Amino acid sequence: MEVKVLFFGVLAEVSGTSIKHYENVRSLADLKLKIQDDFPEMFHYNFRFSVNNTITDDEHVLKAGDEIALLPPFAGG
Amino acid sequence: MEVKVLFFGVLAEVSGTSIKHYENVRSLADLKLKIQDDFPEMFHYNFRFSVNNTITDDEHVLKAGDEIALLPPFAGG
Amino acid sequence: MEDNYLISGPISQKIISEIILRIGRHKDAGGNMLFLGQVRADENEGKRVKAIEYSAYTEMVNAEAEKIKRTIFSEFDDVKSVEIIHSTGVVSTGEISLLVLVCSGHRQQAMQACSKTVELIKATLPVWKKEIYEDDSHTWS
Amino acid sequence: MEDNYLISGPISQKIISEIILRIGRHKDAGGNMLFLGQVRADENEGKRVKAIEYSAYTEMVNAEAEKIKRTIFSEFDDVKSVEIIHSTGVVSTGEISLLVLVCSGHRQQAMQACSKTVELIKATLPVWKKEIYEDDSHTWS
Repeated sequence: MEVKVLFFGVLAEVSGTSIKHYENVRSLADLKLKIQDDFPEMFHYNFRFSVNNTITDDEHVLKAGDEIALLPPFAGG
Repeated sequence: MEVKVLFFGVLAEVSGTSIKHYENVRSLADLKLKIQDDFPEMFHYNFRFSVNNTITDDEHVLKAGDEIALLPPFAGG
Repeated sequence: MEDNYLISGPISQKIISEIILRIGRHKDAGGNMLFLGQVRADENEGKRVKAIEYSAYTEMVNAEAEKIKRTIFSEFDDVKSVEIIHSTGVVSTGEISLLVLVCSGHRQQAMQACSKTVELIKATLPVWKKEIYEDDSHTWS
Repeated sequence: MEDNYLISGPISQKIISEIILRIGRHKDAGGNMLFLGQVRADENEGKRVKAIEYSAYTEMVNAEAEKIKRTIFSEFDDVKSVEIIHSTGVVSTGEISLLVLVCSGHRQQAMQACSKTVELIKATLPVWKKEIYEDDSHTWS
């Protein structure tokens, strides 16, 4: 199963990436490890995860087609 | 000595007057009596007095050329 | 008294736009709050308001509006400017009769100061309104 | 989701005017509060901001903005409408990047609801800003 991962704000800049697909990830915790392998520098920054537009935690079980986003602290306005 | 008296809002309507000059009035209390003679119906309404743009009380001593206004409750906005 | 705070008739879209352009003059004004008071089609004892006719004591309005601005500037140190415009004469329902713009460095003071300015206007500006109903009768309020 | 809450570039005078015209649609909206957030020429470690580049997670912005509107309508029964527009992309100092308009029957709820809407935008809309300085360096905030 494949999920789509979006990188925003400073995370898009430090990773040089705004979208990446990952396979065989069962939970956010799994996905986090894979992202950490690819972009270790990203983990110097503070961020949260959303799954399909809803902020969630590491225990969240993923399903095929989920859209995950890495969200630095919001700074609108 | 003469003073100028301005009538606003509902008081202009009930008196049919917006400006009137009065002579020989030493204080607001004096003036009030004269206005009451001219426009007794006005005193069914609630209002305050200003002298030269400042709200004041009956004891206020008047001088020639003062501008007195009869101010119903404000209703701006 | 440098400003005139009263305008004859409704506050038009053109005037509102001109006032809003003034925000850009303050490069340090991050938070800007505009209040627009509109004449409501209220119902009063079964009769519907079609317009309000405002009258005002012009000189005292100008003096009191200056006083309001001084109060706001002394209480809110982040506020850059305060604009106040009130209609006189007839303003129909759906038209604007009061404009307040507060430009401030940050949003909190913009909001508090705008709110306080409107309250002071209601409490201290010598303005009166005659509500005109659809049947052309009226009441003072 | 009927609306799009994001706009590319600064919020122009023309857009602001169009939004303000919507007040007249509500004949019962006596109190109308417009917040305009402007990009400030802030100084940061001796460097002056010349623009902010906003990025956003569009889908989630739209979902969260809808949620904000539902919250406001459920908490403020006098509110008739809530409009939210946020810029994406580059907005220079002195230009507007956030607009909130709350139309309400009376002023108190207009003010409270506008203030709460802006707070919820800051807290819940997935928007990020890159501050661009006059020397073209930048920082994220």
